[in-house]
Amino acid sequence: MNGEFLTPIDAFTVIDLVFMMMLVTVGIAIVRLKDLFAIVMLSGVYSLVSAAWFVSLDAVDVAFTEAAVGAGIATVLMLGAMLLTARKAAPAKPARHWAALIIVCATGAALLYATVDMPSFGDPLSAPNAYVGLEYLKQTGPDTGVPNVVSAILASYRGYDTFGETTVILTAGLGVILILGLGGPARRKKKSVAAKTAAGKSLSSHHVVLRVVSKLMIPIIIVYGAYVQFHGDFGPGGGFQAGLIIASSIVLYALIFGIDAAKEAVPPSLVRLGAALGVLIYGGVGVINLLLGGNFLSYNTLNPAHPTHGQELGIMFVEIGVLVTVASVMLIIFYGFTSRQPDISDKDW
Amino acid sequence: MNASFAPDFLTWLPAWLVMQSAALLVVMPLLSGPIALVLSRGRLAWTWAIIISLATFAMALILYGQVLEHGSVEYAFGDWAPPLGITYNIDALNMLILLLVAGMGVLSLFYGLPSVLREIAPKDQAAFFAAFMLCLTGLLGVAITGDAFNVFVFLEISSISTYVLIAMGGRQDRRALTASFHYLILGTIGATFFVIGIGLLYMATGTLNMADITAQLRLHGDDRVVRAAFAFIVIGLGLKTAMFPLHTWLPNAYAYSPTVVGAFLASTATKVAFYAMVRFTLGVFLPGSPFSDAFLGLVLAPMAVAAMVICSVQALYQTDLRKLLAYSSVAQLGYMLLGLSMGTMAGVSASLLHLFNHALLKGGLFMGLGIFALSFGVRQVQDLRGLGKTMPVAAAAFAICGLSLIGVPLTAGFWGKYFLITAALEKGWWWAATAILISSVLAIFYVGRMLETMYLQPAPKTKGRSKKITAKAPLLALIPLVLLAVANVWFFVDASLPKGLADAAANVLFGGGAP
Amino acid sequence: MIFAANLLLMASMTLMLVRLLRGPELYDRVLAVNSFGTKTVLFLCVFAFLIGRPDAVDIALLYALMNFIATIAILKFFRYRTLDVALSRMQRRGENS
Amino acid sequence: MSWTPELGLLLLLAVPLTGAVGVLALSRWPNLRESATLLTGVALLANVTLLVMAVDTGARPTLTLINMVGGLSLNFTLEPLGAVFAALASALWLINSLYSIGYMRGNHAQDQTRFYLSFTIAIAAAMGVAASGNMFTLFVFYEALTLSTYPLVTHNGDEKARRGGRIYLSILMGTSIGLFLPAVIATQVLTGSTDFMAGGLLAGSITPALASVLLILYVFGIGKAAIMPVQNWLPNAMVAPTPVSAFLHAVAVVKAGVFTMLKMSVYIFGLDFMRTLPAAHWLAWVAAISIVLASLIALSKDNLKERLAYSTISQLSYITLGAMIATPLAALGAALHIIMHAWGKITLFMCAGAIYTARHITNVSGMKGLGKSMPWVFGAFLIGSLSIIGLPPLAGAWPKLMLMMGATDPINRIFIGALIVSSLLNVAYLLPIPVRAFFGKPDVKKGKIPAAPRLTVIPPVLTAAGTILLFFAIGPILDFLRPVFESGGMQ
Repeated sequence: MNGEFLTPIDAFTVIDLVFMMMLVTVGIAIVRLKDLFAIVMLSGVYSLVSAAWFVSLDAVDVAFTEAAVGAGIATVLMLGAMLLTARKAAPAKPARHWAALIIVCATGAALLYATVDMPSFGDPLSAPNAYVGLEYLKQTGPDTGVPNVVSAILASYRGYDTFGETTVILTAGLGVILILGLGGPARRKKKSVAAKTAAGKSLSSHHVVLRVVSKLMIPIIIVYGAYVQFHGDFGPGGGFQAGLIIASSIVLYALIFGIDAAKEAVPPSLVRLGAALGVLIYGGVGVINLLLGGNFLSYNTLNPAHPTHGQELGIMFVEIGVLVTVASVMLIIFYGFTSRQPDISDKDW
Repeated sequence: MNASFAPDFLTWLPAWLVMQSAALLVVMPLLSGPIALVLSRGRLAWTWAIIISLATFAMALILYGQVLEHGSVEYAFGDWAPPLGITYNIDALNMLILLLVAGMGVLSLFYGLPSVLREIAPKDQAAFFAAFMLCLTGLLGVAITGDAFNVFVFLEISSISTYVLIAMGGRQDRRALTASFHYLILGTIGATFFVIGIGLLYMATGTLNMADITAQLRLHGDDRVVRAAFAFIVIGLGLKTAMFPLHTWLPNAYAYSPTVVGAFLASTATKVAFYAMVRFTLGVFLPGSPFSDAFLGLVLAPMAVAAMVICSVQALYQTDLRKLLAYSSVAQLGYMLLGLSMGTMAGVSASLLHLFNHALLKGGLFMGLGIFALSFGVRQVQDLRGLGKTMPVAAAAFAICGLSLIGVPLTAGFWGKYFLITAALEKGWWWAATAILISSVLAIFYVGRMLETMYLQPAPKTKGRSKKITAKAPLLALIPLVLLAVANVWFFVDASLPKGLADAAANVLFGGGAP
Repeated sequence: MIFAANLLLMASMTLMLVRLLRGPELYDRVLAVNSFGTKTVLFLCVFAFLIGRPDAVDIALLYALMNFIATIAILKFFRYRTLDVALSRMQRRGENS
Repeated sequence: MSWTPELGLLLLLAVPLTGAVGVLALSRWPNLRESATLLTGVALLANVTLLVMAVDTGARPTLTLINMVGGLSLNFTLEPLGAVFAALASALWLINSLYSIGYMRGNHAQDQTRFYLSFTIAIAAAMGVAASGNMFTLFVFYEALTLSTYPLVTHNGDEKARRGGRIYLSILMGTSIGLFLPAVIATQVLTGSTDFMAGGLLAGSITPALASVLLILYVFGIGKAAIMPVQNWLPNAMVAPTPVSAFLHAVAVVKAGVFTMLKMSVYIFGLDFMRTLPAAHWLAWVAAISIVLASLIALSKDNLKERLAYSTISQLSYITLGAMIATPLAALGAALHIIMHAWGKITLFMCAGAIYTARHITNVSGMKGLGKSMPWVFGAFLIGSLSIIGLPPLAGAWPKLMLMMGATDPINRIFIGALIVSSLLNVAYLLPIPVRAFFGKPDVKKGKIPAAPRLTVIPPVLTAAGTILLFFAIGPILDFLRPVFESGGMQ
């Protein structure tokens, strides 16, 4: 302890510990609070902290995803969900508290029990670092030509898992379509005229700054999304994060200019199609590989002469598929939540 | 299995198709989901789903042929060799499940059209079939894969689509929404436990490929991380399997979901989760380690017995037909878990055989109820009155499946119980055999009550709808039901297919020489 | 030095966290969240220098963008309890009521 | 294609099942439908006769129907005991079919197609039981018999019938799945087969303690043998129409039960082994108590069919008793009793049905003075009663004699007492009925006395005549059965 405190490892450990304490504090606060609005904000903070922590743990890609999901779109979607329910959580039965506490304690005890035999943090000889992980680090360059090992693993080595995850996202979107609906297309004619006149009248209002800034921001966000998409091979990022970012830009548009305007720009039918299309693009790459004589998602077949070019090409298309589905499903959820009338209101409680 | 049985149809087919059948088996229904969503017309989407499900079943048959010929099949995605990439590994154990799920998928879809047209809003029908195909995909994907994390991914596909499908019963009965929500909460906890378990396993072994995990565990030995992983995985999958104290989601979920969903899930979903449990407890973790033996014998077996007895009693007291069958399902899962907890080849083989038969008979029972519900709005036991005369064919098929549930000889259900008792006696677990018998006797009562009401009580003089006339069940729905009833008799007479597969599967797990 | 900057940023994050948890008004919390987001962005930038990986700056940039959207959504919800109507029309509605 | 014993075995099942299809196909034309039933009966009887002749000449036809999984098979082997049961069931089934036609039409019963359909399936199941070559096959057909007779028991469809049916099904299925099945499985696990073997499959291969447990499982698991305390289904099943009661409770179901009991003791345990088991002795006591108790209960019943039901319980336990005493003579007596009791009891049941069809009288107390208007019916009833009591020259005399002769060991002598007490009780509860009918004064004189349909009168007279015939035909029957108990019966 003495004197060695400022060696790098220990210094980072301090940062890790502080973030961990913050996470625990925020977590407990979320459990204890009843005000759903405060909980939404706290969960936003939770993901900010965890993303920062992930960076300090050197898990940049995870932090990137956490940032894209937790900070922006998740908050908006949770607010959308809140619109459909009440402001405050209903009190739970005490018996449930105890049951939950027992389960949580048992789970924690099992995890603590396991920690004794866990490899120490960062141990280069531990199984995850020494075995397949090391193999990935060695092989990614020659096999795929992609500098970012994480991208190579996600989109190529374990590309089939990513295909599955994309399908999970589509399934979630499908669930929203089936249970909540998309709220139909934009309420056109009359309403849009009304919107225009309203827009004209409110020019003088103080929202004008916001609107102008947003109009500036939206293209920047989209360009940034494109950067994340295509830079994914080199740095953190990829189709999933890019999809979230692009969806966020449309959410921002909807927040400022109204859901009808957003639906005119990006109609629900298009979004529905997009959700399906992304998975089809991803699977389509696999099917093409099949037709070219390889196994499913065997990108080498795309360019047999230069397998690494084939890999790069395949990863690019696959990431586009992910982008399309993710962005579409996020909008499906946003449309589904926001264009639905609440079943219950505060007065019901 | 005998190689001389290998069907020569493999030689007629293009080699390419045979080689890719493992991938196509899952990828075809997966891609058909989004396409069905785009088709956006109910009947069109249904036709499409039927075509794909038939093709999927054909792929399962091709794979079966390969398994018969080679014993096992491996398919590497992206042509990446196992520890790096994801592989599908098909052996007798998952072949049984694949055949079952693919077959039930076809039957359920044929069965489903009339009820879907009735129960689901027209604008949602295409999306409904898309969700159905994704559910099928997820179940197939869990069963076929040889990669531990891939199990999780496909488990999620099947779970999320299942939540959605169950919630679609909300148009008939709003309670479907709470049932679905309840399942969602518990299912998510289960999935989380499962993924924690996988994470711990990765921590201990550094690999995700199941066969490789086993190999690493053999080198690495047993430690606390592995034990914790075992416990997390069993509990996580236990929630999905509706293992006894974790089954609370199941009765409502089955009772309020759309009829076709109830029939499909009852015959496949818990079975696939149970398969995953068998695969992990005996196939991935080293069988015979003191910890896993203790866990199976001291934790799983009592739970299984409790499920068999307590849930059979609960089934006795149900008035809602689908809940009755759902509780009976939990009890029957107890049989399967009991066979697993024996940890012997005979026990596992018996429980897989019971799994197969139970899928056939429970699917048939739910389909029968669906037909009755479609024609007469039957929900309660007393609503069955007089149906023996008004719908003779459907009622007879329902009755056969019911007898099979009891385990009467001349029906397939008999074999599962027969071999379970044999396995229990061989292990010296006379108390387990007793529990099986008690539960079977209870089954006589709850099945008997349904059949008696159906055949012996006169039809009520209903307002408007007269039950006097013989009602025509929708033919499309009736055919799968009758097929299942016939299968229930056929697999008594000639149980060599399921029994052979179950034996070969148990052989895979216990490694008793080449299959 | 850079490390000290990091620690200071974390200290101010902790202070914001206290305000967030203590409230007392909902508005205080909104402000605290926004400020916390800004601190996180700064932290990530500084930390990127500390560990010598510019990747973290990408994340900071992403945060800045996302936090903007989230803050607008929170404020809109806070003020009007809806997300779907255009802000310009909302203005009128707010004045009339 | 010429007839061979193996083909005959197949026909045992094929003929009634074809008949069932015929009944179903001809359901719209009652006369044709009944012709199909009778034709089936005749064909079956002819087939069985040929088989009996073949078995008599020493043939033991064997047929493996299906080889099943797990080393099990549906396997038929006809030996003398089975041949006797098959002959009995098919002969009485034909007579009973005639009677059914009269009864069902006389009472304008509903759902007659279902009735005849179940009836033909039931006889197929009984034939399967008779010809089973192993315990597993027997168990399968035993269950099939339970299920196929359930619609017959609940035929009337009212609340009472449903209640009776519920008890019938739950006791029979409960005991068979809960006790009989584990016994079969245990047999399979212990010996690797369930085949009926001369001298006993289990003999010598398991410890007496284990064998005793198995024996208890078997005896109480074979609920159709109606040993107390699993007898309650039998009186409850009396809600069925009388032809059903006649057939089920005199011939097919109960006799399938005691037949199984006998098969079990001869071929699974082996008589020699049985005699060494203490459990067998105690079970003999249970049987003896059943005999006496059921007779006493019969005495207290006024409803004729209920009285006959308890009488059946008592008489069935004779057979169980014989199987448990397990001396060759006692077992032979038990086997004879299967035949002789069947003829006597079916006569009584058919008479009861005839009385009901003609007069709608069910209680013994209401039968005073009926004898004059129904001389044939009550005459047959008298003969049947005397046969049950065991008076020569009626069939019932032989088995009682054999049973008593088989129980002369000091340890078994007490059972002779039980048999005598029971015979006296038989006299007390059976004889008053015909006596009162012939000599009592009718309560109310009615203007017109309806006659019983002819088809309900002829069959009981036939079977009553049969009881006399059988008394004199004892020689060939003994010769036919003796190999079973002396040399094991199987070759």
